[in-house]
Amino acid sequence: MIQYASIILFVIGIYGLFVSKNVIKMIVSLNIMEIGLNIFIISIGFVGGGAIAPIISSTQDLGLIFVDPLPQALVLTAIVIGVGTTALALAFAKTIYKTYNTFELDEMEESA
Amino acid sequence: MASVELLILFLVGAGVIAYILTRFNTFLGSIFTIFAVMFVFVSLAGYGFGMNMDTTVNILPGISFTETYLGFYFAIIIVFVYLMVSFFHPYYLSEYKYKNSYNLLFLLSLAGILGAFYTDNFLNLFFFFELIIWTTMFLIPQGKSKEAAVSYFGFSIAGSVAMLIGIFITYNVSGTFSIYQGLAALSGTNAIFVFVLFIIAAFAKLGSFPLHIWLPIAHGNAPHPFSPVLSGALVKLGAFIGVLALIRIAPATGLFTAMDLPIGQYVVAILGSMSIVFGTLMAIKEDDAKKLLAYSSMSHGGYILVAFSILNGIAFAGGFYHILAHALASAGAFMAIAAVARATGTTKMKELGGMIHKMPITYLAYLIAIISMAGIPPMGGFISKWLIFQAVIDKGMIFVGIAVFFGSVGSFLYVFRPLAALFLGQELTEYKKVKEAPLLMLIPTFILMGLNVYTGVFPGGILKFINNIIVELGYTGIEVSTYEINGTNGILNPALIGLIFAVGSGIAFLIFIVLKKSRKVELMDTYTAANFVHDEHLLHYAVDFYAPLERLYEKQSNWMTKFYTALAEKVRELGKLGKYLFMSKNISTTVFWIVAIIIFLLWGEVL
Amino acid sequence: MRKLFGLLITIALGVMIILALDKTSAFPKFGEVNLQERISNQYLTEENVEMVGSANIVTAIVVGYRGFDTLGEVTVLFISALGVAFIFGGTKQQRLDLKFKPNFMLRVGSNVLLGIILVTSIYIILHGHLTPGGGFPGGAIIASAVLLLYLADDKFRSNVKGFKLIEGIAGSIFVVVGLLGLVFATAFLENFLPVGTVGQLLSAGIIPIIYVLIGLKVGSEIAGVVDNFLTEEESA
Amino acid sequence: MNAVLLIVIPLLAAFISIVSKKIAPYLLLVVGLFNIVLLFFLENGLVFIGGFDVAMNSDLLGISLLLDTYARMALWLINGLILVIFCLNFKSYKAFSSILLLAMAGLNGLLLTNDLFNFFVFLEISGIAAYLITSANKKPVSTFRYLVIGAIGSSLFLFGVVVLYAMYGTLNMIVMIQAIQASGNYAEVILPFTLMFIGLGVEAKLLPFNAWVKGVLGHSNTLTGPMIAGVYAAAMSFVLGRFITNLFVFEGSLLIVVTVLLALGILAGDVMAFSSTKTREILLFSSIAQASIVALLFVNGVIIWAVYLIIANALSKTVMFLVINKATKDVGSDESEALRGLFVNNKLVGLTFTLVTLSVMGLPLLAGFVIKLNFLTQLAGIGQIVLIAIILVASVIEGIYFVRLIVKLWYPGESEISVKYNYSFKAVFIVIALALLVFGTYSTPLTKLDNTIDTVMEVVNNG
Amino acid sequence: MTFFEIISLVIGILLLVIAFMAINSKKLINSVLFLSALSMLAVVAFVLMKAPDVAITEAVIGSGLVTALFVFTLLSLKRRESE
Repeated sequence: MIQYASIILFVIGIYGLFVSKNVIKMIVSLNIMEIGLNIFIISIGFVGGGAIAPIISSTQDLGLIFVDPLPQALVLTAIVIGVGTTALALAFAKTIYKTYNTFELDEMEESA
Repeated sequence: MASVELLILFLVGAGVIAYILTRFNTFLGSIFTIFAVMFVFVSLAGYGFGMNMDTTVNILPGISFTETYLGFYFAIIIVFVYLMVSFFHPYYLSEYKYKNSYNLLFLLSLAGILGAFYTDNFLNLFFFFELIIWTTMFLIPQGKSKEAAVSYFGFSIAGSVAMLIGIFITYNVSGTFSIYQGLAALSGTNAIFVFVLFIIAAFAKLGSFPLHIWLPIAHGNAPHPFSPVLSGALVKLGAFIGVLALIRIAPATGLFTAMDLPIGQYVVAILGSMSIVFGTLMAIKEDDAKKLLAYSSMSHGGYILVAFSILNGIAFAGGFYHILAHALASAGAFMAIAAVARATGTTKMKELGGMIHKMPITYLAYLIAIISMAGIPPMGGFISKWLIFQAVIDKGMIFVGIAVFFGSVGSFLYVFRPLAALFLGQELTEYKKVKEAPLLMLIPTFILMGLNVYTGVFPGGILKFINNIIVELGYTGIEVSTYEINGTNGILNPALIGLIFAVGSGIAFLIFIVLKKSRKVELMDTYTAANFVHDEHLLHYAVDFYAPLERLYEKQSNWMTKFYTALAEKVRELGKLGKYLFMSKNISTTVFWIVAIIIFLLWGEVL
Repeated sequence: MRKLFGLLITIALGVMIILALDKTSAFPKFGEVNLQERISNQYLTEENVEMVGSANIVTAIVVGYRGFDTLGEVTVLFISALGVAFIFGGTKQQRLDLKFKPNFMLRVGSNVLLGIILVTSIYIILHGHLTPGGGFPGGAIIASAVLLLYLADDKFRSNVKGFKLIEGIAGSIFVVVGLLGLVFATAFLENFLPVGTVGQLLSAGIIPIIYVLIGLKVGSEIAGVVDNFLTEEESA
Repeated sequence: MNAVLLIVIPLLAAFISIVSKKIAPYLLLVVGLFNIVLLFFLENGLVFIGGFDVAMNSDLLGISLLLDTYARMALWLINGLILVIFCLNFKSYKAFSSILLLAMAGLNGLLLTNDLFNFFVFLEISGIAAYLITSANKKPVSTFRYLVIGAIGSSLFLFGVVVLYAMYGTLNMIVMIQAIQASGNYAEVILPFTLMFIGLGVEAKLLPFNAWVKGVLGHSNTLTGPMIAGVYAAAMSFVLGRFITNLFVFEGSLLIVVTVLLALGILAGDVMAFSSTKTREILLFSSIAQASIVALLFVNGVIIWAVYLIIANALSKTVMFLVINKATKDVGSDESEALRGLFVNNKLVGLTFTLVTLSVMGLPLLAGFVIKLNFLTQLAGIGQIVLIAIILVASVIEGIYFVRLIVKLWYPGESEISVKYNYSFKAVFIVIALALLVFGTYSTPLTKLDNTIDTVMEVVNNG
Repeated sequence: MTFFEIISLVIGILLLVIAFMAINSKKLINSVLFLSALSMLAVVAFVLMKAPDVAITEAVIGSGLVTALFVFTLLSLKRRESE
């Protein structure tokens, strides 16, 4: 269920990019996409039926069932990368606002 | 020098030297160019006729040569035209913006020509063709119009590209790039494709209908000494491809026949005759002397195509002879006009007149050239047209026959017009100080005059050589003796005709000398219904020369140009559409494409 | 209209993706993953865990096995911090006027809170190989402490130069540690320290060291970004 | 010596450079040279990174880099070009040196890495560096558009990678290739491959994912133009080539769609260039067409000539954008009418520009011709006549607009314009034009190298 | 239905609804706040799927910092408008 939701979330992010003309909304949409993607990545590593997080207290725990740790490592990286992109995008948004005094892409006169 | 490879390298080296020399002294560089071309011509003439050229390749990578009568015939004609034209360089180059590179590119293109006609490999052929195209393409904008280069390049490159696609189809079928093996290996549908593509290439380079509109633009606007090269030499590249396509791939297209001809050849013959008709009609109404000759080139290209599409020895002989005759004639005519243009600065007939008094030798050269063009004995053009007529009549091709005769009659009309407008008639006041062309420029003029007459009076030797080519192509040659040519409908004795003409002209000349001279009057010295004439140009009789004739097809005259302009416009609109579809400022557009493509791909998988 | 169309095709896309994934037999159903078929299984074997010495397997992967990714990730953050500063321009800047005046209580309170936050962040970073957390959240928490200072005091400007210095030095040491791996062991970022016992604070070889560096670097980078967002050009 | 240094040293330099701004430009120079020299000493093969005891461990747990001849050629080109472009802009764009260092690290990482997720990380690094480089255009909206489209692309790419991981349980490219080939069910990988192809296509300027190009390159300057159209385009083409030849299996509908898209890209690129009057737009649309040709060649397995095409294009586009962007800056307009007669007083620059353009058009005596003829021959060998026809028809259009442009630039209009090029610019132009000329007339070395380019699988099979 | 399934269903639906609202809300600040809420929901989802590391990071960075950056950007805009 969460997996399906994450895919739809990703797609909603794409939808947001499709319909919005506002710079901030676009960045929000990008973030929604990223969140959806992150949940999707975690979901492909999820093991049902009482698996535990991949953190052990000692080597004796290794007999238990764990969820896949690798996707979690990937998501950690992906989140931080997402922040980097968002920060940069916001910085550009601020510059755009400074230049054109609007966030609406339609109202800017810059040629493509 | 008998080695083709060394000749090519020599030309490249000479080009560089010419560039440096021209940089310091235009005249010196041009003289050097003349000698370089002359050296090549002499080498070619010395060894080539006996098929004694050395075709081994030691230095140039990936290139191989072979010697054929066909290639040599084209090569010697074109090198000759180059040689003739190079005599004009010393007097023209100094006006050009980038004169240094003119000689360099001129010699480079000649190197390309040698390579193109001696290679036995399709890729080499394409290489040399492209080399010729871009080197010459940079020469054209030195003249009047900058856009002319684009037009010339566009059509030429389209032709080469069509040829290249054909080459790759051949390669795909036969696995070889060898010209003769490759073409021989073609059959069935592939052969038809290659045939069509090669014919497109031939038409584009020859400037035949419907790919002709670059001819007047390029010829008319090219630098004056370059127009003869374009018309007399470079256009013949198309004829070369035409020969390859029409004769080498011939058997394969024999699926359907019409008039005993494979349908492909028949269509080419029809298109060729349309070329003749359109070229003639357009030439008649053209005011610019160079453009007029360009249209005449188009119509003569039609003759060549018609000749080669009728698959028999006589027609081939006519075609090959016509290549020579037209090269000589059009070079002569263009060079005459170039000389006039140098003296007066214009090629518009309305603005010229009475040049015969100032430039009698040039006049004579032009006269002889146009007689040849019109196919009147005793010039070369007559022989070739006679042969082509024979072949066409034998085949019973009615429409083609009509076109061929129409072209001949039309030639009288249009070549006479510049003769009258440029050289005859009243002398215009602004050209009082004009002088005959300098001696160096008269040398090629005399040579061309002589050759035009020679080809008309003693065609035997040349036709015998042409027989070699025809045999090489797998057909039987024509019967020819020193003084007589045997056609199917009769025997032609050009020497006799030449003699009669010589006697006739002699008598006429005597009468001209003996009888009283006509009185010279000023142009303004006229009486027109009590009106004083202010503008002498309106009195010029080149104005509305063929007015009634022109009115017949005035409206239809530039529909092909319109078609290509519209085509370019359509491409441009397509580009705008592309920008709208793909290069939108909206991110939504990109998102849409991404989503659409994924959906499209998954559609097939999921459902 | 446009919105409806957009919604339709995007939802169609989502459904298509879901259907395609469902149809793909190699793609495991949600929750039915068989770790035996994956490379991750090997991260969980006893010998490997003992060799790494990190109780938190995710940390072992993030910093140990895939430390290169983490270096890249830090670099992404670094370059975006650099970029933000670059875009806003290096000219003299002043604080953004936030339109609310922080009172005395807030200022004192925030100072107290600052201590707690910093201690928490240090704990999180140092226990990255034992418990959830680690350099990234820890660094972010350090940055949030700085953020708190900014919000509590409308005149506050942190020492941006200092952040830059920490950023650069921490990053350089990260790389140098990696290079030391190349020197003392065989591969870049390979562990060259004793790993200790799984589950103890001083274990897992270079992992805590790297996590500290990451924490410092992330903290200073994000703090730099925050500073950039909370300032503007003087003349404006 | 270890291939990881190619990535790490620029990173280290970037970290150091932020501490002291003054040494940053010099660091870039040193590091660039170091990388180029280092490449001579590195051996081909896999390089493992991270992990704990590489010898004991199965090496697939960590990340590995793969250096082969393909990557080596790409790295030389890219590091060299970055160095040259930076040297030319040394005075005006000093502030960009840290970003260029990071771009260098990112692009080197892209070309070397053998791990799909690691690839994504480097895609982001180089992507962000590219956004920052394009910010030099002072057109924030265009850059923002680039950023958003790039972010979508890399998200899609990551999505594809993750789906592949879920299916095959690995991120290592080589293992992944083997697993996919072993499973043999190509219908199942359509979704991840499509997503990854689109993700890469965004950066590689493939139609229709390239709407950002117009805004970014249409306003480029002497730094951004060559960097994006030369360096980044080359790197992304190389990367795309690696993925297409090694990982992606294009079959059935996917092959058709990809081929159609690329063919459309070639035609549309040239047609759009034909309809443009702005010089920079002409160049950028032509580079879209070229990128599509390269990708099409990789799809059809013509690797070596595609590599040469990438190299030739990168060099040519660098020169062309440098010439045009400098002129645009001085004249104040990039309309081809406004630049009429640019070469009247800059004959040398004009000559090199002309030669380079002729090479792009694929006319003889220049490298472009040799490359074009060879790849067309190979395409003909596998019977792709339709593709040949498409490429050639596009090249007719390309030829026409380039000739139109060249003629305009050589012959002056009403007003004279004066643009001064530095000696350093001229030197670079001459070297590149000469290189194209030399390889165009003496192509034996190119054909000889043919056999030494190997694919990932061959490297693996040979140990 | 197990507890896990119910929770995940609820979270899934909430995720979609909030995402939709984030995109369709008129005011930008609401949009940002919805994004923050979405991020918090994602944290819950991460915890549910046994990813505490990711959950902490997402909570601090995704939900906290990103929202802060958005808000700061909007704040500077507000100030400018008032001038």
